[in-house]
Amino acid sequence: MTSSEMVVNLLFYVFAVAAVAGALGVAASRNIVRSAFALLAVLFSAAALYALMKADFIAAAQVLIYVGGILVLIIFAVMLTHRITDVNVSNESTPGPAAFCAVLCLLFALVVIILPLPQPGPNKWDAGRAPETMREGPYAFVQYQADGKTGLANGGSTFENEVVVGVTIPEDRRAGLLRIVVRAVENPGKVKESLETKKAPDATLSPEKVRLAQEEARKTVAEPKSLEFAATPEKTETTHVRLKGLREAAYDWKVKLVGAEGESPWIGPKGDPNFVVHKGVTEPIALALADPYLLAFEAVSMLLLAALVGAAFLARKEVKE
Amino acid sequence: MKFTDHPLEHMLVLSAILFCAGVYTILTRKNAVSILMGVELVLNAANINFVAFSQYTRIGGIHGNVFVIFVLLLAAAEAAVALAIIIGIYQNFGRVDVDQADQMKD
Amino acid sequence: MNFEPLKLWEDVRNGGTFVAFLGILVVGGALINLIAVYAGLSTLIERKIAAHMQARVGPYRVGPHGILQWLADALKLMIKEDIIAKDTDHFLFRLSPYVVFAGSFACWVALPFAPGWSPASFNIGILYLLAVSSAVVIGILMAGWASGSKWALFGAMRSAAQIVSYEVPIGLTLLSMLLIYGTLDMQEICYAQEKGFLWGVFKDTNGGLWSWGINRFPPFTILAFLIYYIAALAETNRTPFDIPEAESELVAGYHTEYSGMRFSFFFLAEYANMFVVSAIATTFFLGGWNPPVPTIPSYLYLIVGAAVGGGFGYALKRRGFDAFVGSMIGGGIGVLAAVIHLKGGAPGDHFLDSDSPAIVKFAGGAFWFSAKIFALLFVMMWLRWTLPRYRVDQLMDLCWKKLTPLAFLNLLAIGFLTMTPQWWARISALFGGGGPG
Amino acid sequence: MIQSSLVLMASMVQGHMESHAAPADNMKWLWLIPILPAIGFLFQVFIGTRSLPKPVISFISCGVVLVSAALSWVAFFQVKELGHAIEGSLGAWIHIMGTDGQPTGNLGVIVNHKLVVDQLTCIMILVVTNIAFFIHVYSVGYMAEEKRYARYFSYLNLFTAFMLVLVMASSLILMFVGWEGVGLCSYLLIGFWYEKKENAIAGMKAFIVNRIGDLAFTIGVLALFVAIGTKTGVWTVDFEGIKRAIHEHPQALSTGGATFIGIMMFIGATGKSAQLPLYTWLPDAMAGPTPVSALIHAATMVTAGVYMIARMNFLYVMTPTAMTVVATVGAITALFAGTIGMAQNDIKKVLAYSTVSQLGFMFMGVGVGAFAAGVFHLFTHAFFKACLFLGSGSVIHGMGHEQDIRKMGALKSKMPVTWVTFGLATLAIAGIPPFAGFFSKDEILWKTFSTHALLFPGWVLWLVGVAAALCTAFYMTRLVIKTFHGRAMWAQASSFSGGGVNLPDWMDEEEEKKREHDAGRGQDESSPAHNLPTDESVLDLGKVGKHGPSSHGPEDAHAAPHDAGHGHDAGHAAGHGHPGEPHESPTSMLVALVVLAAGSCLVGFLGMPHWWPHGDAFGKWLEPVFEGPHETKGGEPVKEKKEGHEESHGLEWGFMLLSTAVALAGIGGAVYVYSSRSGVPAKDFAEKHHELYDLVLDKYRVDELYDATVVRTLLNLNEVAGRFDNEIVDGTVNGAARCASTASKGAGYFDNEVVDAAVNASANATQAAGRKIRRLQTGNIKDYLTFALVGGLFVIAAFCLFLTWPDLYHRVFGGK
Repeated sequence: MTSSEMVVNLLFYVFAVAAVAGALGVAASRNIVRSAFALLAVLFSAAALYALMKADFIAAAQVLIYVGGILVLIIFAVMLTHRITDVNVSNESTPGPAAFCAVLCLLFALVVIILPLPQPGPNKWDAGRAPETMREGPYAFVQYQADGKTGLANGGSTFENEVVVGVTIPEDRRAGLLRIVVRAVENPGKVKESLETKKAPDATLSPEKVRLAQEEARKTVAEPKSLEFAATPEKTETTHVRLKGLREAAYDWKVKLVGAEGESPWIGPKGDPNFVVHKGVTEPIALALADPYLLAFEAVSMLLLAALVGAAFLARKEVKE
Repeated sequence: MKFTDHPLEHMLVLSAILFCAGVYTILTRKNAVSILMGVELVLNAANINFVAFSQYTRIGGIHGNVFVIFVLLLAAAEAAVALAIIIGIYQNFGRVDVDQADQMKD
Repeated sequence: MNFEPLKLWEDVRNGGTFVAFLGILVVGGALINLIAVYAGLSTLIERKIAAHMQARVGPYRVGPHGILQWLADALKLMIKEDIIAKDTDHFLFRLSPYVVFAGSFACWVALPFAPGWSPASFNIGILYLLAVSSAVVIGILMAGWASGSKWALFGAMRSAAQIVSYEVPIGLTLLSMLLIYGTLDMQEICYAQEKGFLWGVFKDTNGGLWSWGINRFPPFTILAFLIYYIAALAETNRTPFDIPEAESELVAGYHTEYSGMRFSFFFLAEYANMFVVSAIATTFFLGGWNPPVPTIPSYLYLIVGAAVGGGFGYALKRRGFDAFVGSMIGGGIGVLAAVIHLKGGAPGDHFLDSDSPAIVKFAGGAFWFSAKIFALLFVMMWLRWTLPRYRVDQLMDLCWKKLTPLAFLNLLAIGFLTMTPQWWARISALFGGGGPG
Repeated sequence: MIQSSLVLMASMVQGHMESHAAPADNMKWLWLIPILPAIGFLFQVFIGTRSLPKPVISFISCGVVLVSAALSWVAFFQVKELGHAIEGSLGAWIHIMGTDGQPTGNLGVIVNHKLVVDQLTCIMILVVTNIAFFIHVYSVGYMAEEKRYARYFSYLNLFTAFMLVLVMASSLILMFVGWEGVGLCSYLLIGFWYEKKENAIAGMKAFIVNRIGDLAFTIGVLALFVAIGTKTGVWTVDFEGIKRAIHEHPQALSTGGATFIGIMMFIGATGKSAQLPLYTWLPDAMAGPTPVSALIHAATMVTAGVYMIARMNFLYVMTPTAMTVVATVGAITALFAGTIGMAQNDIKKVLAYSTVSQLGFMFMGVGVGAFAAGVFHLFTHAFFKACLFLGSGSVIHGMGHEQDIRKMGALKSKMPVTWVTFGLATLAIAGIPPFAGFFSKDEILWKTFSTHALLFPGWVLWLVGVAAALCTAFYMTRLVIKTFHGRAMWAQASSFSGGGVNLPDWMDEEEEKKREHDAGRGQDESSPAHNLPTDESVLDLGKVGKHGPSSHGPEDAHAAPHDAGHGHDAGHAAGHGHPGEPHESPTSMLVALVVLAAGSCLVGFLGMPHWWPHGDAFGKWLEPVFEGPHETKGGEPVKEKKEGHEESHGLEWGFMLLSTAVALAGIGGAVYVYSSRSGVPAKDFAEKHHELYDLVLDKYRVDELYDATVVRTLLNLNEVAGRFDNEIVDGTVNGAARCASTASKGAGYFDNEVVDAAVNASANATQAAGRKIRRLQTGNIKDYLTFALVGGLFVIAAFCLFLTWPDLYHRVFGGK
């Protein structure tokens, strides 16, 4: 249990408690303004949780939009809809017991679904987490995300610069094995493309021109670095090696078995880049928004425009002639 | 039951709790604005789920996060329009009590 | 010791030693003290400048030339009785100053003080800043509401409205600059402004002043800077837009009921905010920690530096400016010459080149970064005692009817310009020619 | 359509080829003869009636007939020169495909528009066209004041056309067209003055009686067609075709069949030529204008029957029985009509009955196989009968439409020409030697006496014939005397147009008695004055018979015009301005009289006895047409009769003298009775044999007989049919209507009660449901949200159950 793990746990519980407290504050507080500010707590802790989950862009967006935008609006609404005079804003509510127990059993239902019951073993969520085994000859390769438990899809992207890799070596090969060397080689093809040349080579650009651009892009990046990690084979069938300090790039990884009699050739899973390391979640989201979700993005922009105009119109103060 | 062991489950439970709190506020509050807050709570719960799934599962991918962005945007739009309506109600009825704004019932 | 605070956080995440965690605490503490001192000094400076503008001396009694006046103020605030009115919302009343301060303090963490060094490196630098600065609004509202009095509430709502609406032009201008840099990380932005002489035409030479953001697409980026600067003023409730403190109408705005230490927090937050805002300005428009001078042989620096410094000093003297101010300016120029000279080395070198030692880079970067920030602050203070106050509707009108449209157009223009290389290539491809590389 | 037209074309070609094997080419101009009068008719009808002045109309109609006559003379000379028949065909008229698909296959018949002019037809067309021309000229004068002048002439022209078609037809069917056509024209012309109901009814009576005859005739024709067709496989209605078929297959037509056909066709002939059973229409036909009677009811139409039998001689010669029937009926009719003629007081009635008896003579002649003699008598009769009728017409015209001979007298001085021509014609009809009548009548009597073709010896019919001849002579002379000689009865009459009632007192008492008696029983010669038939059924022919328009007509004519003013009546009452003195007719009428009188004098010599130097020109002329009668005894066809004829030369002379004696006796008797004793013996006879006299006066009450039998049964049948129709048919219809209405009422009820009820029920149900569900819409947002939540909860619960069911089951119940 490393310090970071302890820190992460600590942080999670802190923010979780804050969120729940805030939520209960919103639900139960008598004074509406207090509940508004309780909502502030919830929003901030949610942002913190996102950060914890390495979705930094989303955390920032959450704070910017929710706290800066929506909460301000709500507070404005609260103030505008109460005559300044009545300071102690009563927030009477109809404490319907029915609603309470309905909510309670709803909660129970949800929790029953979510929680894996005591006995360990693969529950329904593990399916999503189990690593993808890639076979190459007698060997099987798996790759995990930084936490070592969540599988990393072949060609998937991770937001931390650490990846755990596992190699299963059949019985006979493992006999005289001394060392396993894992090399992570940067895959220039998928180098961090700046937005300009991200698109497929532009039809209008002449192929020669495109090649030049890519060549030049490759040149600018330092010679594709490769990192090597050595690990001693474990007793169990698969030996796990943690690749640390990865740069923000696309990596392919190969494994070499060093035994007494000699070294085996470099073998590794197929797949153009095995995995891509992103520093933050901003760029993938941007790429996603630009490509598969472009239509949705534009539609939402239209919606926002409509909402803007609508809200302005609805909330206008009649100009009494 | 450490968070790092079952991060996804923890997150889901937390979002469930937030969700239920949100629903409870929606159901029991008479004040329109507090109902709006309830809605915000529900949306946040959903967002937490989105990010959790996109982060803690292999097949999650970026889609969860993208959806969160959209939810944020829509929440903003929705809040704006809702509050405009609430202010409109306040101007017409003087009170923002949800119960007495039932003129739509014929 | 690998004094890379930037790395501390990664160590923590990567399961580094407990020391890393401690490191963070240390940096935090240092930062808070820095802010406190800076705030104090800035109050002093502001009062001195205001005075001198009005041909008076300003605080003179405490310490030589009133240098220690800020300490006296701070002490005063701490000692004063902390009154909490009866029908205030106690909890919120107490909480609001901390929220406001937290909002502005959190911004400092992401500022690019030196090349490769900022308290916490963020991939989403500017977005984080914007996000966190919006917390200030919440704090203000909370304060306004909690203090229970009508004036406070009105003041709070007005200032909140003002801050919220001026965030739009700020966001747009920063967005337009982001189009040029293509990254959110503040460090990267500064790095981007290092090269590109003569408006980014010569990509490889250190353009110095010419490679700054403000000069990248001259007319538009300059306009962007101005819009940003004006909006920033409004953001921090300064001078032309300081309606909240408008004594005549709203007494002291949202912090009327506050006194003592809480009031000092508000005060601290305000100055911190000023600093953050101008820091962002320098990062985006004035090249962050990049020296203004293009890489020219160091001896030329010396000559030019001396000439400029002398002329400046004499002008001030002649204008009968106070000796103090004159000396300040002259001294600054002298330091400038020294630092450049310190680099030495072949012409075209730059103290920020990769091979210069870290400490040099840190010092130079920090110097230039803070120098530009103080310049901007000076302008703010200067404006405070020159411009009359805006009415609320004029304020809003300025924001929505003038700044925001301009910002949009600017964004459009800069967007076009940034895309020209591609478009130029595409259009020329259409006509069969090979566009510029 | 196309297929049938193709067949038509083929048949025309074939018809053309197969038409008469004789090399005569197809003389289409023959068709002009009948078509010209038809064109005249069309011209009159469409143009004449409206605008043309009388002279133009008369010129056109007479002209047309004149041209037709000329063409007939051309045809006559053509036939005379060629020696064989000529024909003109316009192509196929009816073409019925045989059932086996061949044009002339089984039941397949081709009827061509073909006219044949052989020797017999020549005579007929000459008679028809020439006499018609003179009658047209005569009627120009006679109908001068007639209002519907053009219409009269159009009918005459139409009649002429149809008569020509009848005689020239090459096939039975075409002849039948002519047959019906003339019937139509007779109806139109009889009922020409249709204002008076009697004339209309007379017209209808003529038409209907003819139709009855035609029915029999049609049956005969069809039987003939089918019999020949089935037996010989030759399906044709052409005379030539039939004749050839019969000659080629002698055994084809059994004598019984031939008899049946012969008798049926003879019945048709009796209808048309007014023989015994169906003669009643001819006396009534006198209601028409006199020239019409002259043309149609004396010369042409009535002779159609004789011509038909002459044309079908090859058939009749095969069946002695049919011949016998014809002959006997002819003889009886001759005698019967003759007796009635003696008692009639109306000039036209007398002539009508004389026509019937003369026709009887013709049928007798034809019946005994002397076709030539029969036709010759027809030929001569046409002349003197036309002359007599025109003469009576001129008398009537002169006397201001007075037709009762008892009111005439001493017209000799007034109308010399009429008297002379009338006298000559009377001598001719009576059978005085040099005149036409003698030769033809004598020939017939001789042939009747010497015939072997009948079932019984010929002399029986000969006796009857002689008696008839005696009667003829007697009544013709009576007529002449009462009309032209004796006291001028008309002088005493106060005014011609005076009512018949106020006769001068000098009239002998029994006349008065007779008149009252008449009024009582209506059987005086002025015919029973039955009041008009009350019931409106015009078709009640019986009634018509009773009040005999003709016998009564003129008086009525007198009465009617008087009370209705001058112009109203059919027009001839207007007379010649002053009703006073009888006067001679204008020259246009006299010309016709003179010509016809000359004709009746000279025509006789055509039929001199054969042993006379180039005698019997007529017989020789007709010889190729007729076959000799088959001797009954030998059974096999007997060679030409000629040989047997020479040796009994002397016998003929004797018979000729005998018949002349009979004629003279008749005339002498009549002179004695009516001029020397001025009609007294007639009166004595009338008183003594009162019933007999009345019987004869009433025409043996044949009309009444018919009424009682045929008409009554028909009417009863009508009643029954009417009742049947009303009760049963209407009954069923009303019944159907009733049940339909009840059914609809039921359906209506079902619809209202059941269907509407169902619809309303559903409507109410939805409304009720709506009211309950409405309560859910509280308008309170929180309620809605609660509902939403509960719903969501259920969904989630279901989902959870679904998801976790396997695990839950195992956890709870263990296993796996």
